Amino acid sequence: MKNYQSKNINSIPYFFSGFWYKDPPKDVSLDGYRIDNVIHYTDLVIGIYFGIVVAALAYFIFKYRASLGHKAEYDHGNSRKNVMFTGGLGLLVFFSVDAVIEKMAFKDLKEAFWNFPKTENVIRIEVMPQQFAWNFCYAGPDNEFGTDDDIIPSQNQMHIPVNTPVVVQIASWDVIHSFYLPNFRIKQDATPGMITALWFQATETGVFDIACAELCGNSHYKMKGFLTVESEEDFQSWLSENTPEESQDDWDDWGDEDEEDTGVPEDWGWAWKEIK
Amino acid sequence: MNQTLTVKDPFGTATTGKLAMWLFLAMDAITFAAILMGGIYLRLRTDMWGDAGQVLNIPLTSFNTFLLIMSSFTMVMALDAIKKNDIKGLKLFLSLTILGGVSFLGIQIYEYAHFIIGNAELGQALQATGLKGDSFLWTSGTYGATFYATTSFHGLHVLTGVIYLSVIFYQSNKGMYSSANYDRIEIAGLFWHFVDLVWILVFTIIYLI
Amino acid sequence: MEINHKSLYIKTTIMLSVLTLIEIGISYWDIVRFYQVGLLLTFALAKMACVAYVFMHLYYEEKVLRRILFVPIPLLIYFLLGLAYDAQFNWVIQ
Amino acid sequence: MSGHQKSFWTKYIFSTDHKMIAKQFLWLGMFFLFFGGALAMLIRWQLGYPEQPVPLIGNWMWPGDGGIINPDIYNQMFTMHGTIMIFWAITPLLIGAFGNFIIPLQIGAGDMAFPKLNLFSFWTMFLASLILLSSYLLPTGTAAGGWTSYPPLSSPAGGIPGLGQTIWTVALIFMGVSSMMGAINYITTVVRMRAPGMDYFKMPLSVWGLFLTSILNAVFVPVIAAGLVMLLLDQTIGTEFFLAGRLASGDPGDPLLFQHVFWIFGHPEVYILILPVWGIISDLLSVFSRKPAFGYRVTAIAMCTVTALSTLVWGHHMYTTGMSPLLGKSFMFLTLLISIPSAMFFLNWLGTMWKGSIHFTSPMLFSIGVIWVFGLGGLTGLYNATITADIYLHDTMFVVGHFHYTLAASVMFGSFAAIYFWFPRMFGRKLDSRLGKIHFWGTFISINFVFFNMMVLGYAGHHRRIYNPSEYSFLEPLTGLNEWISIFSFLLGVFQVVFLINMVWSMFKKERSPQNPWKATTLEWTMDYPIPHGNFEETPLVHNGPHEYSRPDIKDRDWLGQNERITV
Repeated sequence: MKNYQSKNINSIPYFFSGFWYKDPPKDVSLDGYRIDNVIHYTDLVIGIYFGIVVAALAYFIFKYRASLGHKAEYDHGNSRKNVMFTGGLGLLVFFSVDAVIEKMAFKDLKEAFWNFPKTENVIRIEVMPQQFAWNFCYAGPDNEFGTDDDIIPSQNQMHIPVNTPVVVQIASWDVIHSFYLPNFRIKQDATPGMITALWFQATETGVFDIACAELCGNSHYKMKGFLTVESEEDFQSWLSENTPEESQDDWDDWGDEDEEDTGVPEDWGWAWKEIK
Repeated sequence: MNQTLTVKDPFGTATTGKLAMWLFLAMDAITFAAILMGGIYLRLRTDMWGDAGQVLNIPLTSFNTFLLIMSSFTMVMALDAIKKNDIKGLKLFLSLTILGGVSFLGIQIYEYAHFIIGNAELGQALQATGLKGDSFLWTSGTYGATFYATTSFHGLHVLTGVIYLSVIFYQSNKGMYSSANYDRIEIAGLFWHFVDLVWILVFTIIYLI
Repeated sequence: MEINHKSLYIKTTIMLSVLTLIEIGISYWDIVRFYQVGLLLTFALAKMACVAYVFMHLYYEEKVLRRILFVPIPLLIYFLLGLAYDAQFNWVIQ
Repeated sequence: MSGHQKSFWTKYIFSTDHKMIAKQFLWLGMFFLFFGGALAMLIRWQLGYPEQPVPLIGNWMWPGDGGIINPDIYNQMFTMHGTIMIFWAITPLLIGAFGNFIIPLQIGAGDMAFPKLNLFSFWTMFLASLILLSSYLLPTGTAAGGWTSYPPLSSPAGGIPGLGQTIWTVALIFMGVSSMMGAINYITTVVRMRAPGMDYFKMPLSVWGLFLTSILNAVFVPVIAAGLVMLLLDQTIGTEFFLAGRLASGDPGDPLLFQHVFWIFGHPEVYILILPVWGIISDLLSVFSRKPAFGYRVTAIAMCTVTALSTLVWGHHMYTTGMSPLLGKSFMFLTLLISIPSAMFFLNWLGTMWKGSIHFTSPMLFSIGVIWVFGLGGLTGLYNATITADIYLHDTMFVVGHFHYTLAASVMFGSFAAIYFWFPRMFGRKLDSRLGKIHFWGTFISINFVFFNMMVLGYAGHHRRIYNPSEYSFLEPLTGLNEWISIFSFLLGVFQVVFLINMVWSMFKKERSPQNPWKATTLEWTMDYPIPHGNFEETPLVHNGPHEYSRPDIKDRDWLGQNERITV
């Protein structure tokens, strides 16, 4: 059972914006539907409430307009009945909208977004954005980060196998960035000096955009990465292509002082933090 | 009809000026609280923080604390004097208060100078906390930044208080105050006691903890 | 306000000085950190209360003013708890 | 006081009269409203027609780039748009101008409690404006770190060249000082200067809104002031409160601390801006429905509750920063609690119109407009309060649309309603109602199109603050919509010109407005125009609540002033 609600309760945005209404990017993740469902449920209920307000407004404007020559009723609305009525409606709104979405959100967080996979079969990636590019790091053959055999592919290229949970730990190199995968409905800030984490699982292959969602300077808009979701075999062969060759390291830093100023060093990476 | 229509004023006899000063002090307290909370937050995130007495000179600062307490006492005595229409007493106690404030500032400047010039001993103490260099500056990690931000902000308050009290002193020299008119002295006193009050917290959090 | 406040002021001043000395003593005392911080903060609060109530005449002001001035304190504690909790939570690269 | 001879300087420039200071704030706010609006048009041009030369002014403004807005300039634009609109347009307009103008008049006071402090408040604000604008003279341009100005980006190490950020910080500190002065003044005025008989629950709701705003100002502006001082130290003398990672030289600070401090202030700031609107709208709906405000006490208490709750929920701006999960959950719960009191006074607005006798004047149209836009803005807040939905929607155009509904649309409509309503008191003439209606409908339609579709963009994944949306493949289907939004936002700008024309033209027209053109009950309508320095010839006595309309025991008219007594 994937859905709480039927999938297409998009009527409210559609109603207002007509043919300009746009779908979100295609969801290719295991848990993205949960976010869509929360949004759709909220769409539906607030649509109903706002509809009631607008209907009431329209009715009052028509019925009680001054030109009818009637006199307004002298009513302070302070009676116990009225106070109970407004209070009751307030509580009704709270329990029908807020309590429900809170419950849905907590359930989703517990089951998916904050429930990091415990199994062995997990791809672990470290992400270190810099102004204005994405750096990725894979643990390499020894499955440990911060060692010599870490695989650091070329910038902005992230590859993951399909149908495998991916855990990402993020820390920024310079200013605050935000790791945003629209197709996976996921976003996590990258803050310098601090590691944050998220996980997701792709359900389809393809190439998707990675965007930076937090203002990080004048080329913020160009800070674009590519997430390639591919089959397990393709992924493994891509990894082996990028495995660093032995004894090449000593020559790399030579005479590269200028680049050191802005870019991340060749051998970046931190020991993987255990997720509680 | 006039008798039946009154404004219920829960603040009683407090003058409007006094209310405004209390309000200002509340806002000032929140500013201090924000800076101190920032310091506490940063302290919880780092190991490079000196323990009590390791870097900062506690005996000297304790003397400073004592100075502020005494000047608070003389301030309240000044108010007591003017309430009894004792202008001489007012002037005496006011000048003592100002003297206390000026000495506080002098000692603080000495402390700063000592830190900024630095010496080998200080360097060793800093090394023990993980900081580099022979002098303790605002660039010495978040510890230095927090120390200087908090104490200098407080020092600015003392300076303001000294200037404020000097104006009051000048006015009392001109005979502006009497037992019937001492509201401004009370308000100035509130500010001065507040400076003392904040120092108690700053001293405890920055120096002792 | 006819009472002679002088002796009260002198007593308060002595009290503040003594409390300060005790505080300094505690800061050199080698006990569990938690108790040390707790004790120091308690003494600081006691001293602040002395200054506010006696020197700033809060004791003689109307109740409402006192109450209003104490409203921000729980708020600040709330902020502090939030900040402290968050400060302890995050992983920091050392 | 009034007998004194006044020179031009003491009357118009360094006046201590709250009404003159209110007008000064009004002009300052209007200037920056149009300045910020112009920036918004340019931003929309870039988003609608990416990297095409700006028509008419492009070649003159940026000859080096062939009239194209470059990314640096673009970042500066949205930074200044946000800063100016929040701190230099809405704050002076609602709190500075209308706070100053109506608080003393409506509570029956001669002036503010501290007229000189009021004067200083305005001139500090003016100084802050000059400092802010001076950053445009820098060769490297003004601040470009967004209105939130998160470090490390906003510190010199963060990559924004020049002094722009520093000047921005200094200007904001001055602005904060001005706000604090205002807050002290307003609170003491409301507490102390109320006319005999004016209990707290006889104050008009506008005064309630402004009073609560001042309290929030008093509590939270000091917090941001402290944060900004720390930021300024980072920017100038090299401390490292907020620097970490590569940019920190020694022991790192923490960028998250600034976000915490900023949002501890920032969330209440939203309510600082909206509370006066709620108050004004509650009053105006009552005036033009000729009916007492429905559930007056409930509205006032609900507003107080929202004020109290708003102080506790800053963390909902930080769900994606990696804040601790427990904090996230409690912030979500507290945030959602706000919907109960909001729903209550929202219903009271509808209740006021129910069985009323509604007159569709320009202020009333704008008030009804507020019900619409605030309803949408408030309800869409639910998405952002939900942690899961916010993971997707955070930092997208959805957020932009949402807060423009609550802040820009609601606050602008509220300000316009207030200007249309109190213009006769300020300048002695009524604004033209035909132009007012054109202004209303034009603004209403275009503003809804613009901001609703911004939410649609955000739902489709469009992240905010990007210079050129065509960089991303998933944003390609949105090109047409972006262009439409831009067109409607230009239209929105054009309709504001109608308002400006109306204002200037009405101010100089011959025909004077009657003393009480709207037949309102509150005290500010009880004296002739121009209102003298000192306002009331004799202190008014307040016998009635603020909304005595259509009382059945009065036959010849349908209202009863607050200072009038029925003699039976």
